[in-house]
Amino acid sequence: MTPDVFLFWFLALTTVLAALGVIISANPIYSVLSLVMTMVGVAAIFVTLGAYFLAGVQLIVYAGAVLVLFVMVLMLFDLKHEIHAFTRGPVTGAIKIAAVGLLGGMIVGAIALSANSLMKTENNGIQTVIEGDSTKALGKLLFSQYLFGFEALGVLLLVVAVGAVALARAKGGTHAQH
Amino acid sequence: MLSTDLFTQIGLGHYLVLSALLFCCGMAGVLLRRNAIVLLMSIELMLNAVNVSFVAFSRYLGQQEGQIMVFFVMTIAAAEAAVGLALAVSIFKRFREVNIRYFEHLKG
Amino acid sequence: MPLGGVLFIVVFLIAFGCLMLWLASKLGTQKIADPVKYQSYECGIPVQEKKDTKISVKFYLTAILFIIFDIEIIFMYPWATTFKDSLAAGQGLYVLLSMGAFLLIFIFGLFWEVKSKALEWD
Amino acid sequence: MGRDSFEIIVNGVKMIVIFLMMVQVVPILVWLERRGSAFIQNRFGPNRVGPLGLLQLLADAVKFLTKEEFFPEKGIKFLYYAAPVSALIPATLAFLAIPLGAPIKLDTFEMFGQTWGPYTFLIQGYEIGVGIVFILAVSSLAAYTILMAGWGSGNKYALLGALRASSQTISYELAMGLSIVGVILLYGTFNLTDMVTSQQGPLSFLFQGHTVTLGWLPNWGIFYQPLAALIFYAAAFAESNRLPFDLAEGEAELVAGFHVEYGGFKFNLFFIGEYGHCLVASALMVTFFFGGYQIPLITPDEMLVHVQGLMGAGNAAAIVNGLLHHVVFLIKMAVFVWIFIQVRWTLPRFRYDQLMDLGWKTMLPWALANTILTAALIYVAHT
Repeated sequence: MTPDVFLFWFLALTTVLAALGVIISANPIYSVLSLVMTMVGVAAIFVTLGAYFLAGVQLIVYAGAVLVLFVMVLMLFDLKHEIHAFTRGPVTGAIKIAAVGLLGGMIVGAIALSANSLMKTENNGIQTVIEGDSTKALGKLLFSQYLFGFEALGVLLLVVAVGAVALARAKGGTHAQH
Repeated sequence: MLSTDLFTQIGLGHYLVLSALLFCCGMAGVLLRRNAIVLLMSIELMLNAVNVSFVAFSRYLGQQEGQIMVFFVMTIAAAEAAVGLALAVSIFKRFREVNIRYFEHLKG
Repeated sequence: MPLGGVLFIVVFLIAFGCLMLWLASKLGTQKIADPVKYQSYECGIPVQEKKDTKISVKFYLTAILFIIFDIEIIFMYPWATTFKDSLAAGQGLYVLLSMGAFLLIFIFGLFWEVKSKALEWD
Repeated sequence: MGRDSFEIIVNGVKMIVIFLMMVQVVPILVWLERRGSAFIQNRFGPNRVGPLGLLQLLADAVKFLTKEEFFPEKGIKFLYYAAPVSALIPATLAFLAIPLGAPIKLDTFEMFGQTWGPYTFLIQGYEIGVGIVFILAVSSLAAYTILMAGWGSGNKYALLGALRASSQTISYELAMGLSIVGVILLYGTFNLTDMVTSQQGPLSFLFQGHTVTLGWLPNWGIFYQPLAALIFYAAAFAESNRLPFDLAEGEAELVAGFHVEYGGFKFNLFFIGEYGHCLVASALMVTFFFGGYQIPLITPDEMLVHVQGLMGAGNAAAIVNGLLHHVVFLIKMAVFVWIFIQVRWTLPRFRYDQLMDLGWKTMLPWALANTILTAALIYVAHT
């Protein structure tokens, strides 16, 4: 077993277990901490795929910013215990789980069935492995072909900043009475 | 035809299956949980699963576009989280609870 | 491979921390049971139980604005690494101007946040 | 012993040694801080145990280890114990990615009856291509330690302290990240080793097709990016929660912020993490703006020739050269660590609104201005 293979299985196992932790733990604080674990695992998987810069961005944006926001919100709300963590009714619950299982099975089956054609594309690919300066190539592509999307995202972020502030701003703290 | 190749030859398929598993976890979370914040977290999980498959395709097909898409998806996910949590805060202020059954009172 | 090194040192650090905590708990002096000792430390006055501690929503606003601006800053990183290369390739003005447009949006957002007093702490 | 396993063991040992160096520096820094503060405030400071009070370090360690194990009744066990253990991780991971000395190029040599091929031994935990991004990423994880400690203690003051600390940390992370954009523009890379390499020799740059050289100044980043250096260093103070930005802890007036309920070795682990952030900030300062491990005006290769002139060619000269540069790095770093201490005992604390205003309304716009100015100057200089 080569180190790369070991790393993949280790990371895949950790990530999936952490993702299960997100949906299973009844306390939202543990959910969000499991989600942090998942994000770190996904970042590590990006590294095994050679996307170093994206792994860094994943950590900075998701683990460092978005999830800090989640943790802070949960702490502000001070949700001690959750009475209705899951949806009620065993029948609907079973149907929902069955639906998820069906979807998962379908996706995995589709991947398994198309494995041959995927392998073919892989061999036909222009270059199977992107090595070295993938960050610079990323930057160049971002500023040539995808410039419009990039500027549009700038505008989107501006709108979100304005909107989120307008939504969240009110007099008093989190527990203001109305 | 079950051979050890399945375990020792890591290819595109492995990453896609991993991505599918993560996506299903996220979807189960959205369907099963009642806490609005946990719902948002599950959506983040699904977006991340998609990111994994984007990066895997980008690597195995030798094209950078996948990574650009991941960049964009991350931005949009963060924006969605910011707005979603702002909504959660305003709901919490009204009902002191973030259970989704309070969302239906929001109309009008 | 750096990833292996990172994983190794993380595992090592966790082991080190746990070992130290375990050692400290073994070497520590004997416990003297006293119920008051284990209460929350609130400077000696009796612990106050209030149902909801009001926490300013400002913390949360700061975090939201942090996310937005953090992403905008992250977008500048690939631009910053390729800027000199683009100059050498003769696309300098184009890249400079496209980033300039993005920066204008950034500056406008920052200006708006300051103007709307979303960043005021009192 | 196989070649691969030998390399893996050498790298593992190297990482552990660098980590232990970092841990060992902390008591020395504590001693320095106490003696230094005493010097600044015209007191004696610790001077009883051993010469100059140096054995105080040992006494402190023993004291930390023999404190009573304590767990608050409202605490959450897992989070309460996980927080101090994870406090070590971000700073250590970041520190290991910084090049601490010139790489040692070893020729083939004989050991255990085998010939070992030429190696390049890096005085660095691991070399990461996207060095800066990695360091920013792992240090952004430090907020969780604080939040976990605040929540796990089950104390509302700890929670408030944690929220304040993490708000402050993330606010200044913006200014820090933006000031680094100027640095990346200057060097055109994320790689820390490449940054150090491009700072070698005397100050010389290209301006509109002419090469301008100033032979008496080293080619350090500080001469190109003075504003970025200032903002980066100030933001680093805020990131490591030290005075004048220690609102969250307020050791002297408030209780202690997020670590009210911690004592003994658990507190010490937080302490190591905090000093680790100081060390990382100082090391990054040296790497970005002050030429890294290089001796001013002499490149490592030239220095190697000098050393070889003294000792003769061979592996010994290469090792001495590498260690020499490591010592140079440590000296430069010590200067910035001393400034950390000096500032702590010189400036009073901000108010919380002043702190937030400084981060958002002063440092962020200035860092933005620095970015625009740098880009414009590079554009003008290269056309």
